Amino acid sequence: MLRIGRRFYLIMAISTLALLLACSFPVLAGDLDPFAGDAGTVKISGGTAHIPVMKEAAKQIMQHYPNVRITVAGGGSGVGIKQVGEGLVNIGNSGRKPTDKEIAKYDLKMFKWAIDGVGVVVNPKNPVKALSRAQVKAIFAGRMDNWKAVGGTDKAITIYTRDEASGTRAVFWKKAIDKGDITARANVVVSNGAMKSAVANDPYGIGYVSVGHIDNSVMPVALDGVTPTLETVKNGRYKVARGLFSNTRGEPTGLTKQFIDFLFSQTGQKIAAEKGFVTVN
Amino acid sequence: MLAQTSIKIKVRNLFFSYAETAVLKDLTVDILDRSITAVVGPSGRGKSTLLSIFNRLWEDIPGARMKGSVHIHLDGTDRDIYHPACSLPDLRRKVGLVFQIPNPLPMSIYKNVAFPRKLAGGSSKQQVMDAVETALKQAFLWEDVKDRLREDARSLSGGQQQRLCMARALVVNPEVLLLDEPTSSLDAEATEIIEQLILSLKENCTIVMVSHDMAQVKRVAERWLELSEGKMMANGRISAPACRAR
Amino acid sequence: MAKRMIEKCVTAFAWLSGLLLTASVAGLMGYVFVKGAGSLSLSLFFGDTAPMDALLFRRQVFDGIFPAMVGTLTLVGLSISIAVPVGVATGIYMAEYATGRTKHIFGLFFDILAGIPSILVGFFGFSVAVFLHHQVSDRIAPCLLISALALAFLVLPYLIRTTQTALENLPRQVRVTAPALGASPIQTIFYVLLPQSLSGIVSGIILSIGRCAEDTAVIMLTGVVATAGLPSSLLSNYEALPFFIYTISSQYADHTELMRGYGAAIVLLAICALLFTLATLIRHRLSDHLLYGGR
Amino acid sequence: MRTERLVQHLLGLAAACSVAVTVLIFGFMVILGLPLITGGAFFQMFTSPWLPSQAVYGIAPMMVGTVSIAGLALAFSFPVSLGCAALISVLGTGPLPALLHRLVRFMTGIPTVVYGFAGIFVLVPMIREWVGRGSGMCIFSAALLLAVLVAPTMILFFSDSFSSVPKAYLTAADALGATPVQKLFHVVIPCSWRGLITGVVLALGRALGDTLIALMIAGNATAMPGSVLDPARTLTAHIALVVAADFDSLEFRTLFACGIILYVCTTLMVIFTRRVGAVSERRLWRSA
Repeated sequence: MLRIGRRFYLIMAISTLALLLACSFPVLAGDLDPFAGDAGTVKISGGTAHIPVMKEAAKQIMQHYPNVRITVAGGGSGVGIKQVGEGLVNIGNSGRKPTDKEIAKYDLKMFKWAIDGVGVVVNPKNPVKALSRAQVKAIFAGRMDNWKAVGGTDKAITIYTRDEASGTRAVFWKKAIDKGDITARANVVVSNGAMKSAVANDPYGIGYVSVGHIDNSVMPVALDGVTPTLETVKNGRYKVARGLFSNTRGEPTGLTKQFIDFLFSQTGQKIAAEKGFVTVN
Repeated sequence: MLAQTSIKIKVRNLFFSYAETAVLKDLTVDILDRSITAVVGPSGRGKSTLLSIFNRLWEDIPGARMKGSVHIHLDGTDRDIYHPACSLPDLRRKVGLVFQIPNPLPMSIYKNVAFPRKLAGGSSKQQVMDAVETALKQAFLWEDVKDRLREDARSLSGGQQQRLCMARALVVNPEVLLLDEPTSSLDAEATEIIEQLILSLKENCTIVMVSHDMAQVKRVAERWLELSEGKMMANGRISAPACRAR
Repeated sequence: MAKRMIEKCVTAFAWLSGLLLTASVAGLMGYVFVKGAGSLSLSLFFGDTAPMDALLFRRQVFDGIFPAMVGTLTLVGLSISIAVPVGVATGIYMAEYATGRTKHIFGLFFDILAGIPSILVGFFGFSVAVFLHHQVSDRIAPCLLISALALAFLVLPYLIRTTQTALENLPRQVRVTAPALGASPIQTIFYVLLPQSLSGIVSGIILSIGRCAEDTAVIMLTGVVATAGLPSSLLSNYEALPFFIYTISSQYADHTELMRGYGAAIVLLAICALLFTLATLIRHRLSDHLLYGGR
Repeated sequence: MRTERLVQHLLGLAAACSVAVTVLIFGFMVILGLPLITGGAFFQMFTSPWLPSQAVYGIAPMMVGTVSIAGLALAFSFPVSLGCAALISVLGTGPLPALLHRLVRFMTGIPTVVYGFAGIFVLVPMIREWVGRGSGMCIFSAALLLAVLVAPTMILFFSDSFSSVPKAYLTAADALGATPVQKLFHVVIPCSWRGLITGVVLALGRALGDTLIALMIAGNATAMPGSVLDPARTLTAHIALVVAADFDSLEFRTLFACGIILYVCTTLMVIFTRRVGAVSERRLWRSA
């Protein structure tokens, strides 16, 4: 315990010193990337499905160009749209298409750089592998509250849902359960990551998550016979799909534009594919 | 002779109380210049209070109240020390006070003695050094500490600490020196030195001291003032058998 | 006989309570330590960046908690440097100048401020940021400066009270020494009273640092983000250690990230333990030294 | 003399600023929440449920969540804290009680987020296994963890007031042949009831004001909880969850209602503890 403390203080001491020196350090020479020689900040917030891609893109850019700063926050699609509209951030991500009202109010420009699905997931220990749309509706409305009813063990169902700002929730609500009720007894989690870890830790849990986030810690459930995967989303068989949008207020300029261009570049699209999304180019 | 009979402190119709408890009632007394006056009496009769009235150190005590007037002859003029125009720091520099328990500040010996000069400001480094040396000599402490002026004052013995406090009071050349049972926390040997010191200071200052020790009063004081029932028993000029007045 | 039984039961209950409390704390913290011990390595701090490059800010750190630590450090430094002057000055005012009604009412306000849930302080910071964004400049948004201000408000009452208590607890003898030598009130405060009560004030400051370092509720409303790199300016977003732990706890993507969360929890715990020990030492050692002399 | 005045004014200014902050926090909430109050929706919120799909934004479930989590936490924590305090100040023998005292003081320095982190990975799975249904994130789990969190506040306050019972009383009881337990019940506790009440109220304030434990452990469901094994959302967690919403929306406005309730409650508690009169420096140990 003490050793860490000492190390920490050493770091503190050095970092304070370095902070003073930092300004005078020469900028690393850049390649032909459009970010070369740029300095500034891009603030990003909103959709949590986007976060892995945003983080990776930020990492790659910032590692090469330390003068460029990209901050990534979550909050959900609603937050992203609101904050970019208010000018609190440069890019507001959303996992749903902004409404016409929102577009008009804030003069939003939308950039759809990937396609994603929203899949129902359960714990891998759960024997239930497929559900009909009616069953999913009944479960999320709280009318069906035992796994036995859908062919599972005799255990109560724990429902996980997202907060109201979530685009994933909006898409799920609209396309998977046809704007049906989601019970207020559901546990509320604040991001796709949190949804995944919640269901991964709960043998009797059910939730819905961005298809890009599905890995072996949770199990996707086939909806009306179609399992949500990258493939089924890509070929259009899985219908609960949505675009991943990055929105700006007005036409993007400067660093913001370069960042969005980067998302559409080969490297950017490669990142999106790696993180489990369907690319657009 | 004339100088010795002039009045230094003039107290008229003084009343004093702490919250509900009256401590001094209608006290009127004159204290003569360059004399040693002892204030005696049972505990709780306001002996220390009387000293604190002379330098207004009681004023921050909640509930304390005073009535009456106190004039002290300072800088050649007679001053009402409770007049709003009277500067408190000035008064306290002219009327020094040494406490019952030695209270050196947590700093070096030199800094302790120089502290009041620093507070007053306006002296050069050399002047302060000279003043400190003079004060320490006056307080019979110079020989003990001249080689260790940078040491922490609290490393001194009790008697030395008390002499340090005397030196600290003397360094701004006070006209009146108030001593609140200055030897009560000391042993016989240290007490003797302090008593000699007090006698030697008489040439420059008017000294008012509180003491419980009648023998000490007889050894040191020229007059005494007995506070009992909040009133003055012997009226300044000492008429009791132990009188050593000329 | 029944009396003996009661006697025994009560004593047993007391010991059991002690045991229960110790066991729960030890269980919770022990679990974090045992699970997280393996994650303590240089890569926990610096990810795949070379430590020297990171320390000299030549390269950004990803997948390490270094930016979060620097963020927390900057945040704590900022808020403490805002809170200490105001807090200590207010404490001095309360102890030395305020009297009667003023003192009572001010004291009430500071007690209320101390009692306000931290999330409300964060919410206040957020509302102020949005307000300023609309009214003053659209460059202002929840950011490092807003967080630092909000945190400063959070620890302000603590600083006020420790300063006030430290000053008020000084014995009267110390208090009258300097005035008796002709010191003015200000001289008395700055030359004698403050130095004498320094240990109390300093340990209060250190505990406030701990409070700033561990707080999560305030910063999550006022500008902390998941990824920001090192804080670049007062108006930028930043990362912080407690928020990092909070995010990881609910939305870790894989085992590596979870382990980083454990590592961060241990580091934060260690920092707070260190600050706490330091404060305790200063309170005891320094006060003995200053007030009662070198015995 | 002029510098004297100047410094005094500066100190006074600092104090005024500190007071201003307290007032501002309340003022901001009231002013921003004003449309709500004048619109009449303010008091409706306290009784309605949270049904965003029907545009009903009430915070009644959150109020129940807050009260039940804090109340349960206190119910768990109080007996244990009383036992620990008694052990530390009166009943204990040997070196262990002093060690416990030190541990309790140290507990005040443990970050809340670390408690929450450990809670998610230790407590929640345990509760889930034990209950056999649900996520393990419920009022009960949150209250258990919160009980550990508020225990130091109570223990330190209790043991302080136990220790400040005049020695003479204890000696008198000893002289009459009282056992330690008798001393505790007949002398110590009757003499320090003010301290006990104050300690409990302070701990309650701390439990009501805590955000992170509830946010991480309680499940954040917006339904009115039916049992302690149901997930619930507290007012504080509600603020943290909804703060990111549209600033103009009605759901965002509910935050001001939450804020005002919390502010008023804690203020009342502070006034109460000041009335009871056993306020000491201890109250500030990581309160809020």
